[in-house]
Amino acid sequence: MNDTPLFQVSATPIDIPAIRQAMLDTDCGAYAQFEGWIRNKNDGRAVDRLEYEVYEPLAVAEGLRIIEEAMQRFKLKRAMVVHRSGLLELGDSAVVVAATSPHRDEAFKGCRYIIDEVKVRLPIWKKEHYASGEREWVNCQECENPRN
Amino acid sequence: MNDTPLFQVSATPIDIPAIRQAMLDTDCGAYAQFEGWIRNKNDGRAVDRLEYEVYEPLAVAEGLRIIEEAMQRFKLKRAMVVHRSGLLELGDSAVVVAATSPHRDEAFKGCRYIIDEVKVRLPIWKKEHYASGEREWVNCQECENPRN
Amino acid sequence: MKQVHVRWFAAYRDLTGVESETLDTEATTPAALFDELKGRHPRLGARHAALVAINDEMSDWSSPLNPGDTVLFFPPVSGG
Amino acid sequence: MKQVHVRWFAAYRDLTGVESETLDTEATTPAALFDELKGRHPRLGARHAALVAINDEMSDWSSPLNPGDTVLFFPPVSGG
Repeated sequence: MNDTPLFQVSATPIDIPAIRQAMLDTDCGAYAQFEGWIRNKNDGRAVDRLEYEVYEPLAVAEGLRIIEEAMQRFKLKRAMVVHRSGLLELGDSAVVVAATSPHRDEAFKGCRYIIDEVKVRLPIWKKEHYASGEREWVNCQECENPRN
Repeated sequence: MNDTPLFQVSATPIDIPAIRQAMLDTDCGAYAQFEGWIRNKNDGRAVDRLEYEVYEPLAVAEGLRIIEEAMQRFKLKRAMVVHRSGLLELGDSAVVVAATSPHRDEAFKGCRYIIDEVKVRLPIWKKEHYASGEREWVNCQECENPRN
Repeated sequence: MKQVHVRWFAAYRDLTGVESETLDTEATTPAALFDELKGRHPRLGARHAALVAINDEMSDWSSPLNPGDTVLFFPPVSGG
Repeated sequence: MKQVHVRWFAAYRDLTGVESETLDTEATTPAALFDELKGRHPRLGARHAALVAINDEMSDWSSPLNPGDTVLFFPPVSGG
């Protein structure tokens, strides 16, 4: 159990029972888990599928740092994150975060902290493929010079 | 999917993949799940196993009320609870709560609300079997007249 | 006097030694009924965090008791 | 003048049309380097929510740039 990497990038569907299995711990009374799912729309546009680009060396290093922070701040016994890369379909899990603690308050707060930080700190980008045929990098309205 | 009862009492191990399956919904970007596990100790005493008594007619009615409240307050798309009855071993899941929502804030808050209410409102009682051989109803220090 | 049915759960069942009983009472609320029953079941303590239901509906300790009601006494719960 | 390596990711790779480049620069910080590169890649906009790393370590926009550094420009992230 203790040799499972705490932060993983996966190019194939996330094995959720394996995550839970790696987290099992009879010292803990609380297991909180969060999944980000691919929704059928974003900002009112119909989404068909989605593509994640992950810069893995830094995503892993920064992901482990986030887990470490959460474990210390919220006295978690253990925490794990698996994030997808590549092409995803509607309903697929893009990310799974799991946290254990003796008590539930810490497990909830630690799990929440991790997903919030993952979303703003990891070098991971989502390109949405819309039903209209267009494709667009999410969050990148400002990447392009408006004069062009 | 929509005929799965939202609140269930189970005398056998909880089928967690089945819960997730029943929750899948491409309108939702967030899936929060909480599990209560049987810990190896409580209040400093070593626990061996544990027994849940559930008064099912009222547990189900009140459990559905809690789910309904959570769905309205936190704009959940769906929420589900399965609670164990009978004899449980260390590491078993005593309860699983799942909540979906378009966004994660609601999913986390709804899931948390449900487990907090489940713990104080449902007619469910836990008897711990200690390593010492003693057995005791949890939370019941005041049930007995101290003069006896 | 009216007849009511009582059911005891978990720790209360152990302390009273019975699962259910039927009795005649002057009590007009579950609170008064519980206090009356402490005479019959001296091991019962205070009902601080206990819950009560009448006819399978969660109830208040001060709700009215009617003839034929079934009163469920729940010791402090510990689910989850 | 010093030589640095630059890598562009996701939307930035699309806007610059290159994945990486090596150049000589007077810029002493990633912020100055980015602004300089807007001349070479006119489709690049402001870097409001962008992140930067130097040699595979997350960095500040005002960190010092050293000869031979590899600077990674990350457009606003959208994981999770």
